[in-house]
Amino acid sequence: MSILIGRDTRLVVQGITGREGEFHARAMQAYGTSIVAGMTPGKGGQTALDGTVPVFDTMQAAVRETGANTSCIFVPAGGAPDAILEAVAAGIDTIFCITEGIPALDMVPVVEVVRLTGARLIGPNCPGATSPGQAKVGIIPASVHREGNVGVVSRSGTLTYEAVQAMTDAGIGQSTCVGIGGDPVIGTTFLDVLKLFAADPDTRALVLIGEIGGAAEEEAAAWAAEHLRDIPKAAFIAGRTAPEGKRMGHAGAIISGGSGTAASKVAALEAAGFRVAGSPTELPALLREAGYRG
Amino acid sequence: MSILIGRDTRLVVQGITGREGEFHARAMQAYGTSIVAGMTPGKGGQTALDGTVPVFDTMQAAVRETGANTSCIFVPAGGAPDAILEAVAAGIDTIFCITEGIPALDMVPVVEVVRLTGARLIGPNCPGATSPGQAKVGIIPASVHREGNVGVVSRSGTLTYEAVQAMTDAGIGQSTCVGIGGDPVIGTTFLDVLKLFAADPDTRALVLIGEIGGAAEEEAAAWAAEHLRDIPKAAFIAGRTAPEGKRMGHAGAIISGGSGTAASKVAALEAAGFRVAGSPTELPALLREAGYRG
Amino acid sequence: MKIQEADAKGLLLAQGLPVPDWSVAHSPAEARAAAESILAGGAERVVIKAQVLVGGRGKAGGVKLAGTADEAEAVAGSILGMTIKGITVRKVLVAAAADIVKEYYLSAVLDRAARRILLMGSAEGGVEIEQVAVDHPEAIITIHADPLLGLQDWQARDLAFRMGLGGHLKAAVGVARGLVRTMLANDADLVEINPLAIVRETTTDGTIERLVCLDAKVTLDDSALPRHPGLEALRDPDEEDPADARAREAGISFIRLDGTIGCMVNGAGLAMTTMDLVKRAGGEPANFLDIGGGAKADKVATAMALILEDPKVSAILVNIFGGITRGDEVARGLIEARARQTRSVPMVVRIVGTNAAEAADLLRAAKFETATSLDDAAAKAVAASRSMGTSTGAGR
Amino acid sequence: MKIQEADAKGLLLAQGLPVPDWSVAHSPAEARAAAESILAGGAERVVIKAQVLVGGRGKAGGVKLAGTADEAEAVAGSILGMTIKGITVRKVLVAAAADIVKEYYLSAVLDRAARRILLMGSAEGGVEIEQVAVDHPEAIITIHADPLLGLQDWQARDLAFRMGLGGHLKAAVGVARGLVRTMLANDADLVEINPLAIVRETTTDGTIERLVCLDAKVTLDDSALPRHPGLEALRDPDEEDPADARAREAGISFIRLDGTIGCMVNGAGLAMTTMDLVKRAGGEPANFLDIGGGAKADKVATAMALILEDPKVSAILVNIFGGITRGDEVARGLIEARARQTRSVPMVVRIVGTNAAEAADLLRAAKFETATSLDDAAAKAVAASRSMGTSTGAGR
Repeated sequence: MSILIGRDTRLVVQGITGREGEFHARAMQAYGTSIVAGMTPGKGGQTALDGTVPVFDTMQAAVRETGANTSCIFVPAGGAPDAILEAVAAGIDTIFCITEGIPALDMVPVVEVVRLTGARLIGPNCPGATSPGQAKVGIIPASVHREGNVGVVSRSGTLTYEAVQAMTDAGIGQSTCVGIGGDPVIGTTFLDVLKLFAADPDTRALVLIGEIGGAAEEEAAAWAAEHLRDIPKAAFIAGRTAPEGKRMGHAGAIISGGSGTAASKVAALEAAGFRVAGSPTELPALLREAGYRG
Repeated sequence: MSILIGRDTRLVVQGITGREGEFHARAMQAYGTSIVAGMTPGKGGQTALDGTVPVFDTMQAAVRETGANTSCIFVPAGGAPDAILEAVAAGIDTIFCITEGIPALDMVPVVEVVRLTGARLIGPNCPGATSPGQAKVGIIPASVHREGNVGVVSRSGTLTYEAVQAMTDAGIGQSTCVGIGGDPVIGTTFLDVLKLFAADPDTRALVLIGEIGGAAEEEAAAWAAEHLRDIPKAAFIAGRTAPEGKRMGHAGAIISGGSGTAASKVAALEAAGFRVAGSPTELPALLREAGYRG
Repeated sequence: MKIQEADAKGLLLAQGLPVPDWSVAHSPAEARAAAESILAGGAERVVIKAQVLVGGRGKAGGVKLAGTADEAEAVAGSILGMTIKGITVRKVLVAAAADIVKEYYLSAVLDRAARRILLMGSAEGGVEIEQVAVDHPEAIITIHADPLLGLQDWQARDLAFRMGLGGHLKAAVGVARGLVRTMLANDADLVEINPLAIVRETTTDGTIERLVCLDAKVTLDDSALPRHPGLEALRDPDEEDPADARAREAGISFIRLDGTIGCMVNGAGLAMTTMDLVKRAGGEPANFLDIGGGAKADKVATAMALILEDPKVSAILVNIFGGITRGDEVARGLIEARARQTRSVPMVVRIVGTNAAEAADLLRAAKFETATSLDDAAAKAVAASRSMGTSTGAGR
Repeated sequence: MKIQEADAKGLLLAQGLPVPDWSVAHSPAEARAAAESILAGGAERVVIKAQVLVGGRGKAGGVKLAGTADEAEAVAGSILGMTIKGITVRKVLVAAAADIVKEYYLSAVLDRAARRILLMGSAEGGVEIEQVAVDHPEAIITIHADPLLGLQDWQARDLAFRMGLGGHLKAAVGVARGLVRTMLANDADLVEINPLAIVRETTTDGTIERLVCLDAKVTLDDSALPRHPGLEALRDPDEEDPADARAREAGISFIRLDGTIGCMVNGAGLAMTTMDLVKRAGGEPANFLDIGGGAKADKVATAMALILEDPKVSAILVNIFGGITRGDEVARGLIEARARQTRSVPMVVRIVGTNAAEAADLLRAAKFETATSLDDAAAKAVAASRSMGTSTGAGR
């Protein structure tokens, strides 16, 4: 088992004929992900990935013709909110939006529509998710993964790779690794992902990788304290040494006042039973200390 | 029993300090309707109807302080869509909007929000509803009613009074009379009201009063044919002699092509078991012919 | 409210839609000048179109081509002054004749049943969409704009692909969004482009094809006119019956018909019912007239004057069911109106509901003929008209 | 992106908000001229405010009143050129001093957690809202604008009543809606009015009270700047470090800090982690630098130049986890940058992920010091800095 993506994933890649879209679609297909369709307005009737994937003009057609249930969006920022809404309207359950640089206010109505329709949006500006051995959607390098039973959730891109690589190197595999994205307005939060992991029988330990700014880690920790007591948990928070009031890239890590600091996040996670690492490389050892035997 | 309003109705009148609002609120109160609050921004803290009704600045406050569950709106057209949304947000279940002259496109998002939240909006541009002997909300003259068991639904104002008066004069009382309003975009249709009547044990016969234009009567008839077979039903359609292509007042009665004509409505209603009157005065006799013994 | 093609095009242009240039001419000389300028600009021919608010002007000969300024003047001369469905043509639109590759239909309309804006498109443009709906319903593509978000780009693309406009995708999306924008900006019930056309144009870089709006029809929501003061100016006085204008200004809904029995009623549904019952009693209504809710004496007097202006009217039926409207107010208005009226026509008055008793007293004192039931009132009015009809018939 | 008060007021004014007139002066003489005109217009005093993009300018003496043109010139002279939190004041805003009856606070901000626009108001205006939040959290009124419909009138009224602005309801609703409009029109993250004030004004009809925006703060969403070309012009070159401008143009996130170890990383989270590990290893990072995804050789060279410009930098740590970014591209950029660099600083390079093997070959051939684990890389960089630190320390 896994969360969000797995053997049942039937993926449509929105923007498959673009440079990024094609490159990563190829990598996903090579990993074994079932890519059933591509979608680029005006390229309907063509094929992609050496003739293996039909391309459609509209999501409606892609879903109708191929039964796609998951989408991955590589559309430029100007068109990405529309691409998400098109996927929702076409009945896609799980939508990964990789696109970065979407104006934050554009996402406000989009996440509301997603919420109202009951679909799930991961991102935007996220690296996607991998359920090792089953499917990979997005841009996380395949090489960092190993099959296993630890659920990983992170709001960073490359930091996730670093942490997952450390686990894989230590022989600890993952059930699913999810990058939720670092934009101001995102579809799926740490808490949402923890809830999914809690319901997944094959996820037997958790790793949460956070950053300074906001209160999403604290919110997730509060829930975990109540609902995920008996599962080994480790975490890492980036930005412990970041100076207050400076904005560290568009991850949106802003420290204001006493909330959103690394200290408050670490305290909340430790109170919830997470072992908090000083470096991503310590995560495997902490999981083992917490009782994980995977 | 009754539909929409009854003994449990706790009414707040939005725009109670206006000329129309006050006049009709007084008539509703005189009928026995429980008016628990009035609402006019800037008049919070005052009272209305000779000190019997507290006035609030916001619907949130009105509902919190009085437990109002129903509202009746007499706000001018420019502010009425906002008044509906405020009532919805405050948790009002049933909203009657009497206001006429609201631009149609203003209502498009409003009816969608009402739908999404599960509230019920009657109108706009409707005369309201009366459950004789229990409560009266809106502007239908109290004198036309009589307690009884016939459910009446109409999209006209004064034509409704005419029809109800005819029934009352013939000794046939009503469970609830509902005017759904004649505007292009309304919250509650004939069909919606028929469904409510179908679930009301005290409604034992039905009268539907329609007009040329649109297909709402046909839609209601189709449903009635399936779900309201065993109940005496009569109907009247106004505009049998209206010339094609002429617009008869802002009831929005436009005949275009073959649909929406009086003939098509009469045919649909007769097929569904309605006895269709040539004059409103014939309705009582037709109900009796159909087996009504109230 | 309907507006002229030229005004509708102006609204589209204001929203950035591709509408080729046009001029409006009120005389053959103006049409000639417009044609000269267009032909000098490189156009081979001009099209001259009657500006009237009724459909079918093409069939009626109200749309013609001209290849020279002389011809344009002559053609304009033949169209100006002609009568189309009872409307005299007083102005024409002059534009370069397009080199049409293919015609489409596209409109945005308020769908009352769905309570949303409906976009309707077809690859069968240039013909009446009602006919397409009958002959090839499958050729009509529809999509509802989201009621909260408006028309989304993907919806517009979907529509364009299904209409066969995939080759002009960006332009088609722009037009579809522009129609909805035009609708929202002006509170229009309908914005229709027929034909929307791919035309061939010669530029310095050679021949190109582009998508343009060759005709435009817009109807406005009367309820919203107060908040668009600029749009009220588009009302065409040439095509409005002066009686209609007076009724509108008084807040009265009034439609003149062909019969002999004038009707004054409060409420549109009851007014139609009254007409139905007049007809059922063997008479013919002379008009539809709804004095609206809460009518006061002066409004009643105006309504009476409107009815009496029609020489065909040989009897009047007043039917008022008082709710907001107070019966005594109406009675006073009737008495006042009768005092002023120059023509003597029998009148049957029925006033029930709010303050009906006071009304009855006033009417009795003023010796009006009254009725209690609506059926009775209709029968009495028809009878009165018949007796009058004989005399007026003899007088003719 | 932060913009100056005067520019923020311009954006508010464009949305129809009540903002009293102002002038911007770059010299005491300009300030004098502005004051003369304002005083001639009937104002008793003018206020002169330093235009800097940092808070606390009032406390720092950057906001002063003047009663005459002479005084205005002198006050402007004292403010212009002063340093507030490291920023030199190069311009001042001059406006009529308001006769304030009561001050309020009102802002619209993107609430990331709720994923909606949050309106935040308080009757405790004119002071720092952060302080109000600590001292009297109950004095802060919040309401979320509807994510689909925007801020509704009833929401704005509710806010106004709860802020105690019921006496200026219409004006308060107008301001609240205007803030949201300003936010949406410009893709702002924050639009803040502090104080929003009821002021007394003398008109020909006597003294009136009205609600006005006396200060304004707007921050813009950097992601949306490409679609607002006009707003890019509001970026204040006076307050931007030239290095920041170059980083921005190259698409690099760069923040200079006080340490000695330059960091070049791909990804903001990994960059912060790298800084954390440098500190953990006993060093101090000289900067935060995220070269972003898919960085090419020239971007790497620009990043290197930015780091080396800082004379404090005594060692460089490059940490790249290739995903979209290809390790060999980064390696080539590093080799190229080193060839051009004038200052010799030890460098520790760690490249893993996509094309790491090719990168390793290139780096080995070019004799770079490399590391495999991040902890190891941090330790090596700190060690290298320490050995350099002694020598540079001696050189000072």
